[in-house]
Amino acid sequence: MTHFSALSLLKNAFSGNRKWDEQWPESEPKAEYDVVIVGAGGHGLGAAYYLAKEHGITNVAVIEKGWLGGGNTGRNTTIIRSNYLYDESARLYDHALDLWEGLSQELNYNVMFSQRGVMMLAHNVHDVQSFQRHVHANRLNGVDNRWLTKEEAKAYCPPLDISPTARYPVMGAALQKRAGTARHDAVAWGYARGAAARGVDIIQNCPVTAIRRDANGAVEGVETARGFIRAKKVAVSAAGHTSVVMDSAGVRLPLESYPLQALVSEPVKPIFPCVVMSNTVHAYISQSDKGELVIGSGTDQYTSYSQRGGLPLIEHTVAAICEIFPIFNRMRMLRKWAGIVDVTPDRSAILGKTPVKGLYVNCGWGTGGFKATPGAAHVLAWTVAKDEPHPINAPFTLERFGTGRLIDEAAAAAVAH
Amino acid sequence: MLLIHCPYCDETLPEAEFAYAGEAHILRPDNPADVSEEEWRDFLFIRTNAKGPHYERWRHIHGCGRFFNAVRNTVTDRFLTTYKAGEPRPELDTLTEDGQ
Amino acid sequence: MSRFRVAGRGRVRHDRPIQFTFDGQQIEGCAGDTVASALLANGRHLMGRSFKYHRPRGPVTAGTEEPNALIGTRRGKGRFEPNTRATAQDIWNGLETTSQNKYPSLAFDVGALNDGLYMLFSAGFYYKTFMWPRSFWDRVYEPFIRAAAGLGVSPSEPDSDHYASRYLHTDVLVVGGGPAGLATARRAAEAGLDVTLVDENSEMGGTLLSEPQAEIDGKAAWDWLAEEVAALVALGVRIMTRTTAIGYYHQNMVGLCQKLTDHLEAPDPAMPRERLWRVRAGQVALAQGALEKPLVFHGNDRPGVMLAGSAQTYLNRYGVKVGERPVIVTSHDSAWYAAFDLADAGATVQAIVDTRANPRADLVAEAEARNIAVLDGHTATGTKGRLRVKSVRVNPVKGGSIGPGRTLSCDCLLMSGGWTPSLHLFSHTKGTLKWDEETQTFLPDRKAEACQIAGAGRGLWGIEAALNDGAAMGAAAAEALGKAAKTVSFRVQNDRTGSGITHTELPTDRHPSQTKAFVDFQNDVMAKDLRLAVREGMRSIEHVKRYTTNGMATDQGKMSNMNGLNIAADALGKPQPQVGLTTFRPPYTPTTFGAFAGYHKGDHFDVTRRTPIDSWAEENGAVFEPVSLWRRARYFPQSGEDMDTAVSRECRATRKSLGMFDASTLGKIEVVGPDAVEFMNRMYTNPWTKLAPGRTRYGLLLGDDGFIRDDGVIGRLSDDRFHVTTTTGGAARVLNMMEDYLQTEWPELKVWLTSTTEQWATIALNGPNARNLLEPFVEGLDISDEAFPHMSIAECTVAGYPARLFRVSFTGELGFEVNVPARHGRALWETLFEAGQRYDICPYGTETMHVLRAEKGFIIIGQDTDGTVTPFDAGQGWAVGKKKRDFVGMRALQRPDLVAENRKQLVGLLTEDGRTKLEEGAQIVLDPNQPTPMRMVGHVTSSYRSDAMGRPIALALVEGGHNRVGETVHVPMPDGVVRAEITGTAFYDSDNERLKL
Amino acid sequence: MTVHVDLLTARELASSRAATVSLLAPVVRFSLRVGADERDALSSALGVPLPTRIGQCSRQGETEILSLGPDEWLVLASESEAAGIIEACAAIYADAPHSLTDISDREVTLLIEGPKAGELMTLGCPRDLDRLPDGEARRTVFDGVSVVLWRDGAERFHIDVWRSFAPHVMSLLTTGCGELALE
Repeated sequence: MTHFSALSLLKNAFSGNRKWDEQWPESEPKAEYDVVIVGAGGHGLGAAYYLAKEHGITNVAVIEKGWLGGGNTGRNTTIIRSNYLYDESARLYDHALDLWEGLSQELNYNVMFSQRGVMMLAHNVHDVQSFQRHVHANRLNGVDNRWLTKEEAKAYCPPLDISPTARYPVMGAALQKRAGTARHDAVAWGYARGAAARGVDIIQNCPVTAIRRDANGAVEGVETARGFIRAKKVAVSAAGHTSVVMDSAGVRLPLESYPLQALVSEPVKPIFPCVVMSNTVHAYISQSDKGELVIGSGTDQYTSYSQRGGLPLIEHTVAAICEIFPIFNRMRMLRKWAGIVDVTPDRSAILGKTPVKGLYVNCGWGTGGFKATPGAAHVLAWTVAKDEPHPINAPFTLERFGTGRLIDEAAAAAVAH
Repeated sequence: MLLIHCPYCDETLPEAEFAYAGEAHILRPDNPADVSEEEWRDFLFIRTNAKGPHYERWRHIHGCGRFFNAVRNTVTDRFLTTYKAGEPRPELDTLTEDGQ
Repeated sequence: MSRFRVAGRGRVRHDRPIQFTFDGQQIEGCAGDTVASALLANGRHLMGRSFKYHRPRGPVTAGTEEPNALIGTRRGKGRFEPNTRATAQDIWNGLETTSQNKYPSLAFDVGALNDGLYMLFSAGFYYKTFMWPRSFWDRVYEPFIRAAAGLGVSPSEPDSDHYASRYLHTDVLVVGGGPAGLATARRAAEAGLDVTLVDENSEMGGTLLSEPQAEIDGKAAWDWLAEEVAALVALGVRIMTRTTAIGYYHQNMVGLCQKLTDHLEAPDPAMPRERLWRVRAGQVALAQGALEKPLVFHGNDRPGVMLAGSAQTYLNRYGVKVGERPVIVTSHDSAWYAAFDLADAGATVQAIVDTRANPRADLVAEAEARNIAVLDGHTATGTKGRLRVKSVRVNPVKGGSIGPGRTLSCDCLLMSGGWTPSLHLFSHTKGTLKWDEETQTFLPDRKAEACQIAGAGRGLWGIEAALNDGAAMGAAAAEALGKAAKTVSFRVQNDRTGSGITHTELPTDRHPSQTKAFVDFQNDVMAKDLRLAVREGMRSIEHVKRYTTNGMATDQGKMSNMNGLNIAADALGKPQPQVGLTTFRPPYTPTTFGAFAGYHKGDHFDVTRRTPIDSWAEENGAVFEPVSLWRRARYFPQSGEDMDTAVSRECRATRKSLGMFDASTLGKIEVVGPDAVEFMNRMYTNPWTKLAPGRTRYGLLLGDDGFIRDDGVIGRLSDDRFHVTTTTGGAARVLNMMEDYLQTEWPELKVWLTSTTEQWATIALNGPNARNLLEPFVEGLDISDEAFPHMSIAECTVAGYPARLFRVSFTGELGFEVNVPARHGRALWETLFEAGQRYDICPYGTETMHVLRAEKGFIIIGQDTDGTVTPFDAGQGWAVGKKKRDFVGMRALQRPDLVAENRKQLVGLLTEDGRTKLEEGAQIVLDPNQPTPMRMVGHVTSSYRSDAMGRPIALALVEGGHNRVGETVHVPMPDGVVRAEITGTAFYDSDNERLKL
Repeated sequence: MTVHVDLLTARELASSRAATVSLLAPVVRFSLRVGADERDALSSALGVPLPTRIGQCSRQGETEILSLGPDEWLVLASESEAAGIIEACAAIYADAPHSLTDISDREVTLLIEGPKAGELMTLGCPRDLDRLPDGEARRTVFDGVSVVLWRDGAERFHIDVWRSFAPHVMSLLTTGCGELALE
């Protein structure tokens, strides 16, 4: 694997860029692996990378029905933050944030993690109370998050309209300066390259049709479009499609998959310095390095795997953005798309062992999946390697829905991820 | 925006008049006190999340106000049928897309 | 007139000169020109700079698919926008336009430095560097990259225009007003259907506008067009120009964006700038034609290098010669006609260079007749000219080997790499495409919506074929809608049918690594970038696209997708379909945010609900707060008062004598029927059977997960009739939840629910003088403490208005809530306010209401509870019926974690110093000296300065709080730790003495 | 902040060559809920048949009954008839249980008429109004707001809208009045 650097770039420039290696080879599935990971998104590829790097388990296959990074990894608005309310969530997302900070160097792949700060707008007294609660809890958890007056918010993000006569006036904001965005595709590619270099097989265009269990009920392997692949350990990290795959192993989940739409504007010169989220009006916005305004919307009301999404929601989202940032009214939408997010009743992930021996699941991230990528991948690898949860993901069990010990970020704060 | 047939109004109408109400045919045990933790968890949380034909509920909230059931293909978003609350779950092989 | 304008040619008004500016320079064009055609008429091709290498660029097309000629346009204050296609923007007197992405000037741009370093900036280069030192990414590299990227500059002022939107239902929506679309619309309309025909151009006609030579059924193309449009109008067809079908959504919903004013010199200010149409069509006919493909060769991006078909459009539609000494390079017959038209218009065509060994004889003959040199079996291997193409180098190709090159001088280079059917909208529907070997393009395969594709979209070529196919599809659409339609067939003379072949990069004798052969002009993606991506392991077209950004420019790949796919497929050694086509995503062309927002801005962005008394509050200086969709008076400041002083005054006045409060926003539900009481028993935690008519009770509503959802005072008016109140924010949710259980779980119950929230205006009177004020106004009811004790309800008249009177208190003072029909709300309020003067009556708002209730320890759902709190946590266990067989949430209350020790429970909190007011949301710990992360045991839910207690008070959720009363806890704040004592929740008059008046 | 909108005074709100929008005077409105078995009893008690198809109206004197749902009717009447309706229903309640609730003040009524009245409705109503026959009505949605939309004639509609949502609907109709006049 060529080490990426300014120097290698220069060397290759002189040789006409003809000498770059494949970042990951096209692998044919072997008959058996120690671990099979279903789903080659950032989470799945990352888990494979950490299995190989930190646990010495390299006989691993990551099996993807389409092309790697083609699911939510490549379809999200790339917001990264960790200022969650509950200790469990804060710990998980902050673990991810710690890894984000070194990820480009770790992978020798520039994932363009940009700590430009994420600002969450409070539009009413309830928002203020709830964000203050976050700020205080985060402070005692050692998570960076501070309260801004509306004037401070305006100073941090000049396009913001803070006039008191607005339909949803800005009453202040919570700012996590450590938070930001990253280049989504690069995350998948960087992990793929790193994992492949350590011997992991990445098998694309190979749908997993079922999980096979042996006489004792333990996992035996996976049925795929290219035949049966044996493995004593299978980790499912298939986002919106997790229910379908897990169902074949007889594990039913508290999941529903919804379309989530996002859009970008035509590119313009730098105008928007940070990330702004408004949960009250359901609009999330930042500006990419290419200059496009990247805008996230809420989910459609009905469950769907169609990756289509309707017009009304886009109308509302764009209206909301223009309401908070009136100068963007004459900008143009370049393209919009939809992803499929798998949502749990308490809006927190399920990450860990399942009732089936050798079967692990990582799902239910809703709209929070991308920001968790390195953290989720890291603890998933740990859980699979040691067949026991890492302390950080221990609370994110499937059992909690029976006991009622939910980690209810949504209910507690009415804050979308 | 979907088009939805309300089995009470017997009209096919824009989604804007309707509210999605989750998976259908999940019965609330009528003797809650006697059911196990697992049964109650399943009633509260466990969902089929079908990829393909999905039995689900809608409410004609800006119309006749009734909750009703539907079968919708979650891959194409097309309805196979809609039917009144309380009517039996139709067999899939009897249905075609836009069957209403 | 400039020497590039051809007298009497085209559809522009040669007799109507128009003045506009480009980069401050006065330019003259004709009415009907676009900015691009006017600049070209003035001999100017240089109009922009590319994204990455800042290379000089001119228009390559004559339409909305333009990747290069992007400009800023301005119409005074609040009317600037970037990235407008010069090829689609009509000109008008006074229009200001500016070039983009250059510094200091378009002709000399320092950014072009990148061009020299292009080897460094190969595909994905940024993934491979800028990583050291770590901190430099945010501080140095990223700012640099961001400043270099981006095209135009964002608007900096709020938009001065407004926008509109509408719904439309039509039998047949025809997208595209070319020959195919016109014929489709005609057939469908004649079949008696309601037809809507839209086209993104300023007039109908499509190809016909660029091919006046054609004769349709013996009529000159433009005469036929005029008659056809007139006929459609006569048939009642809805014809919309400047209207782009932007997206094709579920069940034949198509979004249209109609541009109404951008082409006008002085639009009516009341006229919206754009209108979004949400069209629901029985059948959709897609007749969007085809887009011409560039050829990929070294220097194919210089100003003056243009698609041949576009040059033809500039000549025939706009009367503009794009040059006087053109060279044509083509792999398709169509470009030959561009050469002929230009020659006939007086240009000296230097040569027609065809990559094919033996082009059609009749074309060659026509070329010779015009003394145009023909170089068949040739390739183009380079161009020269910094700001405008000066020459092109061409070489013969024989048996795969490249012969010696020769240089042809020229002032423009017209290329054609063949044509690609426009199937973007079809792809939005998830309809599938199949690869057609013969035409080397994707054609529509399986449909996912009720639509027809007509003409070039199906790979057909020529006006006659398009017309006949359109007619057939019109008939098909009509039949699909149950109408008989007669088929017709057209005869077209001078039709320019043709065919061609497809290339990857053109063969060249240059070293590949030194070949700047552009595929995506705007994003500066070159053929070698695509091949590098493949070399680096990008095997899916999606990977290639994302790694190189090919097809991600503002033309959304219209110029680059097919060439990109051909090259990637070649590099992978796979047939195109196996590499796949990247999905087209809405909108078809970039669409103004304002058009999507439509009317929803400012006050109309969202509903603002106001109570019947809101106007009085506004007139009396209330400060408002948004609560769900409502706005509520928060407090009534007197001159110079801030919120704290106003609130403490309002609290004092109420406890001392009398306060009045607008409670109209409270949700109200009338529950009526023989099973009303059974229904209430099942919904609410409380028992209702024994509640006597005329009495009220505090009701608690849970979800089936056992957590508190809502609460409110509920009055029993008669055996079968309850007046239920809910929280302001909960009203709609609660009614929906009740209907859900009633309709789907308990359909056997004979009970009905009616929302009466807005039927009643509700005025709360609180304070020792409440009865004294009210009594004289009440008729038909004795409201003495004996006859009408606390928690009573009755119907009566108040000040002559029919009323429902509650005796209830959310403040701890003697309290009444008067409900009167909404129309009388303000009148009664004013009457009581008048009469209340003798008691120094004080109107108060939500803030005071919150303080007064907190002093009594009454909870606010959503503030003291958060969706994870049970009745027992909240200290409301008394409201849970112990003997009930079932109620919503009962079973869940048994779940292990809900009966666990040490759950967070609601308690009171008093700071030790008696002065510090805790912050709402502040976290509580037992050991203030522990290291971070600290173990938090709860948080402050409500906190106020209490005038009655003469000190701050707070409510908090604390682990095991009910057993900790008396203990001291700690609240670590940034500026030090606050010590506080856990107490009960009722701070004020805990024996409720004050209610017994 | 917008100044408040007077909902008490019947008046013309906007007028153009496209359409005229007016706020009408209040009428007596009841929400009547009753099961299929008791429906006939209510019809005879009120002296007006309860229409059975959703959207259908029946009229008798000044009393007008609209079917809004399988067990829901909207009863409109004059002030003078109101008391009689309440008594008539109360009289049969024991044998024919139902729910009669006064909602006269819950809603206000807007009248939209003029050459482009139908088109004006398309600013907010996603339904295909060509399918709404004269003399019928539906509960539907107008720019996100729940309304009862009555078609009185080819280019004449009226809508009942909850009081606090009325200003939102009124402002869009007023805007549209001017906008359509420009075409």
